[in-house]
Amino acid sequence: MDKILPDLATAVAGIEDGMTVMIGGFGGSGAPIELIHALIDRFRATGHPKELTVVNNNAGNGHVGLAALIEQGMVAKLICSFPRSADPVVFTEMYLAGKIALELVPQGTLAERIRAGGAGIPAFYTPSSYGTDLAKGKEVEEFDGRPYVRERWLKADYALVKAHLGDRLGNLTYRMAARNFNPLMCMAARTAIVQVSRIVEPGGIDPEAVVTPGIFVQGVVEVANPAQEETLNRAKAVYPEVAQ
Amino acid sequence: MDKILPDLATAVAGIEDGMTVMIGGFGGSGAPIELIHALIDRFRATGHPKELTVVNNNAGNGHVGLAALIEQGMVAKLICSFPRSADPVVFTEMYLAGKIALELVPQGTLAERIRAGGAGIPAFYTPSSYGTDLAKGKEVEEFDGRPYVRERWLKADYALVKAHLGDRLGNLTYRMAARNFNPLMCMAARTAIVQVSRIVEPGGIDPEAVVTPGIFVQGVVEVANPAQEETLNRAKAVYPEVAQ
Amino acid sequence: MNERLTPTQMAWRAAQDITDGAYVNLGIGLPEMVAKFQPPGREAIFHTENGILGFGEAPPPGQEDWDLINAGKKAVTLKPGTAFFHHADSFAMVRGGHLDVAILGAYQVAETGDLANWSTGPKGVPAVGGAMDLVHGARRVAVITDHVTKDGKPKLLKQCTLPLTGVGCVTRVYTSLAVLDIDGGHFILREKVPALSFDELQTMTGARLHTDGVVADLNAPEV
Amino acid sequence: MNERLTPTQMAWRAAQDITDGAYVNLGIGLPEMVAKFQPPGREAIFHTENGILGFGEAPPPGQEDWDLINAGKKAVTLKPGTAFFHHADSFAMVRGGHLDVAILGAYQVAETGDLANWSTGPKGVPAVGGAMDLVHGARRVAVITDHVTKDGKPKLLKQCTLPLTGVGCVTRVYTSLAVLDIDGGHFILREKVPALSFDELQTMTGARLHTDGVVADLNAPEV
Repeated sequence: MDKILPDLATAVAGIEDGMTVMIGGFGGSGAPIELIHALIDRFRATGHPKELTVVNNNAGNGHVGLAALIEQGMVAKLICSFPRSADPVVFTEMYLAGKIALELVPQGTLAERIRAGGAGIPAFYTPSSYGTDLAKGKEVEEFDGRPYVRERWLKADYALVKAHLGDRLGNLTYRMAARNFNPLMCMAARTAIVQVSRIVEPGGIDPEAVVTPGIFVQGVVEVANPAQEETLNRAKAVYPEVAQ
Repeated sequence: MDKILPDLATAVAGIEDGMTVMIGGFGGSGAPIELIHALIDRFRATGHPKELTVVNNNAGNGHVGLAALIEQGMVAKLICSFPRSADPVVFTEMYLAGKIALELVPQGTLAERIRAGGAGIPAFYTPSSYGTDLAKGKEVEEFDGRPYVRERWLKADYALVKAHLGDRLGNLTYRMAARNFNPLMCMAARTAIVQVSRIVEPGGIDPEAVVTPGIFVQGVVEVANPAQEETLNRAKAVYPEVAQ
Repeated sequence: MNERLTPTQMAWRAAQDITDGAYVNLGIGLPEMVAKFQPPGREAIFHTENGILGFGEAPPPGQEDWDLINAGKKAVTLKPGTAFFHHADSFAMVRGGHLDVAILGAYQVAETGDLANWSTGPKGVPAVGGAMDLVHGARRVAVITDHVTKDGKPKLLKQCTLPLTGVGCVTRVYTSLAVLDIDGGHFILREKVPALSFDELQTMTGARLHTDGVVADLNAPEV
Repeated sequence: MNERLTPTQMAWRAAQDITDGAYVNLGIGLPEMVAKFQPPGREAIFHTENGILGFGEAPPPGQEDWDLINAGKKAVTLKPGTAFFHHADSFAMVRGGHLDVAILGAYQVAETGDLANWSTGPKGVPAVGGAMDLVHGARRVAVITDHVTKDGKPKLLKQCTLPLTGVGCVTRVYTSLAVLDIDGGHFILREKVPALSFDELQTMTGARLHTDGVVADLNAPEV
């Protein structure tokens, strides 16, 4: 069994128009910048994929990564909890112009919906959002005298994920708070594509320290020294570069 | 903050008659034998606690650990998935004599109900047990054309848990498949008491490899070289020893 | 030429259908033996409910580590790439559709795909374990079973008479006499031992046998 | 003697109520400052939604590691005993009732305990983050807020007019002028700045102020 992919272009080749794509990360930490940029490269070369539904905690920052994906017009709908950032201009302008749809989900509900998608739980109840605009149209039920809102699972065709170490079986570790939504998205996607900073041999990750067991992963591509969104934004980077 | 307890007797001192107690382990692996035996010691000295509801995957094996707890008559009800073992005579006889109640739960549903208890999810839907006797009386609903059974969370007053390393903040690691239900039970109990093979200083566990973060743990007691149920049973051990 | 397959041969036969790279859960008892017969060149990855993925075979007697066991409480070993996880993650793998195959034992299987394998009735102590989760989670649920009970009664039926484990979940059955698919509410006979005619097999089966193209000979090597 | 507390002083005041060993989540912005004012001898453990428990203060500029940030995307540091976990586990801590205190900002708070802190109305881009989970999970939900808006309108009201974050969730409010509990559908005034009379404070509050025993002076050191 060998899940290692030769390059970023191959890694994102299966994503088609209209698909739902989960993209890991919380702000810039854990954001798979190189995978996202490879998807942009493909779109600029072929016109596809477009009309994507993207699931991410945020809505991008600056003009790289998720913000760049949105700026290209590839994203029809965003499912997220917090579409604000230090430099949210790309999403904000497209949203206010009605060019991108937004489904706003409380952050804990977003995480739990994704886990539920991966765990075969089609619906669950949470106290979060009860009595608020975000619970409108959702079923409410009392348990032990407290009201709860029913939420549905969230699944995806693809997940684009950033991890730290990975082996050919798909076992993964993450780096500090870059873990965030990444392990959940591996679970909830039909095809989870992971960029890792380093590929190791099976056994190179302590079996006790595996965070994502390989069963949740379909493809692994090595990106040594991955870019940090925060660093790119401090350097006012734009993707693709204007010269292109 | 120091969650370290001086001894096993102190560790189990707060468990009262009628409480629900989750006990970790899958068969013997991960079973907190010394904590269970300390609870038996207390019962034999004071007559308490009794009328316990115990949550465990199994129903004990031989005459040590959970089987011994049941044999003492301390357990009024058992919630478990698989009350069979190599030597299930203790539970079997008491169950067939009507001296202990049994709530049988599919193993995955048991795990998910415990996690839900720890995660603030009062109810969820699962395909497991649909159309079977174990779904009787439970709500059924279709999602995306498939029927699912609604299940409730499971919480406990106490959890008795076996881990490998622990620090004074309650951070834990486990040893191989002895992990099983233990991390979930820490989450779902109001008071999680953990026996660890070794106490380390904070920082002695790699922050990436912490399996149970300390927030889920209320007490830690060191039991170096803990007994293995399987080894005790192969030696035909009985607790307490007959001489007592 | 086999008159009937031994349990070991049934496990061998089931193993031939496991593809390279498949994630597989094997039930306690007879199904566990399937792992021994992985065809050369194929690497299946085995999952056990109690929180191990990618474990290896049993250790030599005396070298067991009782923290490293499978769902049947038998000792297993580590392999490069093994991963440990807790029970909720383990059943997320099961229920979430991440397993390719689950192979279980059976008391009875119905032509509807219903399975009964956890309770022989109201007497005794009931025990279900992970079976009710496995039958709804794995992409393919197969069963290994003798074709008939010890006293000669059919185990493949129109309807199960014992308490169900799952409804409409089994898609392939490996018996001591035949290999059958379940599709559209029918048993489709794929292979049978050459010693028995179709009609003879039908008399030992409690539901109508259908065919769809060739019925191949079921032969297994001495294993 | 304070005429009104600065934001830093409000954070200081809130910090005085955090007990030793408490698990605490601090909202983005002003509440984050609470961590700086842990009274000597008390060790609170801070949780951030993005998957860290027990992190330390901000690193010196230039030494940030952008994989080690808090929910406000600000760099933090490791401490002995820090633990990392994924987002589902993080919100299991929140929703499961494992946090002792969550301290949040507010646009409006009602005497019923309702909180509005995520949306100023239909214009602009809405963003909710983890606030709706935090208000239902932590055992104690407190708010830090100016007593009135920039243009002098009350933020403590009979009813919120802005979209709600949660219903009946806030139990303590730290304002620039007072400390209040919410109990039984009332604001109970516990402390007020000595420069204001009860009646003066009442005119700046959009719901009736109640008392229950002594109203103490609210004084904060220069911090």
